Amino acid sequence: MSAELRGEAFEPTTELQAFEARLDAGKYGACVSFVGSMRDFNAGDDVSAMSLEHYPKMTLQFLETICEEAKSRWDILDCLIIHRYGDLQPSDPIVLTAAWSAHRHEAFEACRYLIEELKTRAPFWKKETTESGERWVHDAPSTPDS
Amino acid sequence: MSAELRGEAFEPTTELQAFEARLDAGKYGACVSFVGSMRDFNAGDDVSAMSLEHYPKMTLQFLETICEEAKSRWDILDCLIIHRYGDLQPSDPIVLTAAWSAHRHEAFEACRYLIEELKTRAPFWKKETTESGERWVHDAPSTPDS
Amino acid sequence: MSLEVRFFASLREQVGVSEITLDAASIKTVEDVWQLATNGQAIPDNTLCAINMDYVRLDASVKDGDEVAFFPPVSGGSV
Amino acid sequence: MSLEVRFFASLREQVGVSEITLDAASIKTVEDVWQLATNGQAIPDNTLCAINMDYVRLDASVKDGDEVAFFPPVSGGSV
Repeated sequence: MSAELRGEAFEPTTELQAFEARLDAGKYGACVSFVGSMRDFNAGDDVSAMSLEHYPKMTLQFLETICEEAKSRWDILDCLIIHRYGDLQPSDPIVLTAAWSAHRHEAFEACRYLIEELKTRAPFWKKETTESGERWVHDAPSTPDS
Repeated sequence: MSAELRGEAFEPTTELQAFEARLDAGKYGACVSFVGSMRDFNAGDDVSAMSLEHYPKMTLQFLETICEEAKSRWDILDCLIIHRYGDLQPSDPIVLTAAWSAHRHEAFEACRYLIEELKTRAPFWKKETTESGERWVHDAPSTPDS
Repeated sequence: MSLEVRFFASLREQVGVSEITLDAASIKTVEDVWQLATNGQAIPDNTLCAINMDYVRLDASVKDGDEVAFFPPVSGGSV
Repeated sequence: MSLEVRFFASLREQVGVSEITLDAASIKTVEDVWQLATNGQAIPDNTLCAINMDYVRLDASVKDGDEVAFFPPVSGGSV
């Protein structure tokens, strides 16, 4: 089980491989992973850059907590969260969540739980750069599931 | 959109990276992927090897059809299926399904649709080697979501 | 009427045939194909069948040149 | 009573303070902390607060040594 914050760009596939190498191959039959990456558009506007602010101690503790919750709620072997902070460019990976289990149902449910909890409760704040300047995303027009 | 059958071992993370390189980075914000790999146990027994039979033309056509169905049902940019056949060893990847979209909900739903349809309807038949010999999985004691 | 018939997996082993070409005027349905290709063996429960790569029922009609396949329940692809 | 107070994101910019250390005997609740740290500014709707990394409500009690944080709704992490 691992939750990490990264100040530099990361490559999700490399991270998945590295983490999987530590698992007991043959014991899991399913891995579900989610990668959220930066789009070059949001709420109808082009976005050229983004800065992601966080509250280091609280954010990391929160990510660790939801990993523990996922492990206690579903029969999974392991799970992983890696999350960026700082300055990002379009197409940069922002977040990776993944879960490994014997069967696919648990892996899907746990992976989805991690990203839903992270999205709705983790202390991160996005500031986007658009043609009309910078804006905090929580002040921007919201979209249902952006 | 791509559906492929492979007679040799494949590395899911490498395939994901190669496929993503063809997509329009910045246009998708979410990628959900599922990797099913061979366990060394099933239905209470140790499994030392597996052979996966298919019906080449029909199986490929079926995989292409469910990719098209996923694209018509959800607002996704693209999706991918790669599936092994032939002789496999424990921990070998069997199947990769993945979906890319602007938002996470569509990517999760489409990825899950691909693997559920594949699992329940695609013409594949598993023959396992256990300590007591070979057995077809459809003849073995079933588990609810194995 | 000429038909290509294929059997897969455990059904192939039970019937003892992988592929067979039938050439008979009397065949109307998929079930007729089974009878002729297996010399009248009973059809196991849950047998699936396809004509030209599409799932069909046992009472589906066949026509000249069709590829007819029989197989057991799928056990495919993943966990 | 000594408290570390932190503001994040748009709230940090509005209040004009990133971190401040308070040392006052009169503080009882998180809302008291806000009042003293911001010189009585109004609390924006939807402001979130935490004591020692746990989400709490504005009427939660504080004690000596606590770290109190204020921030806007999270907009985190993914699509």
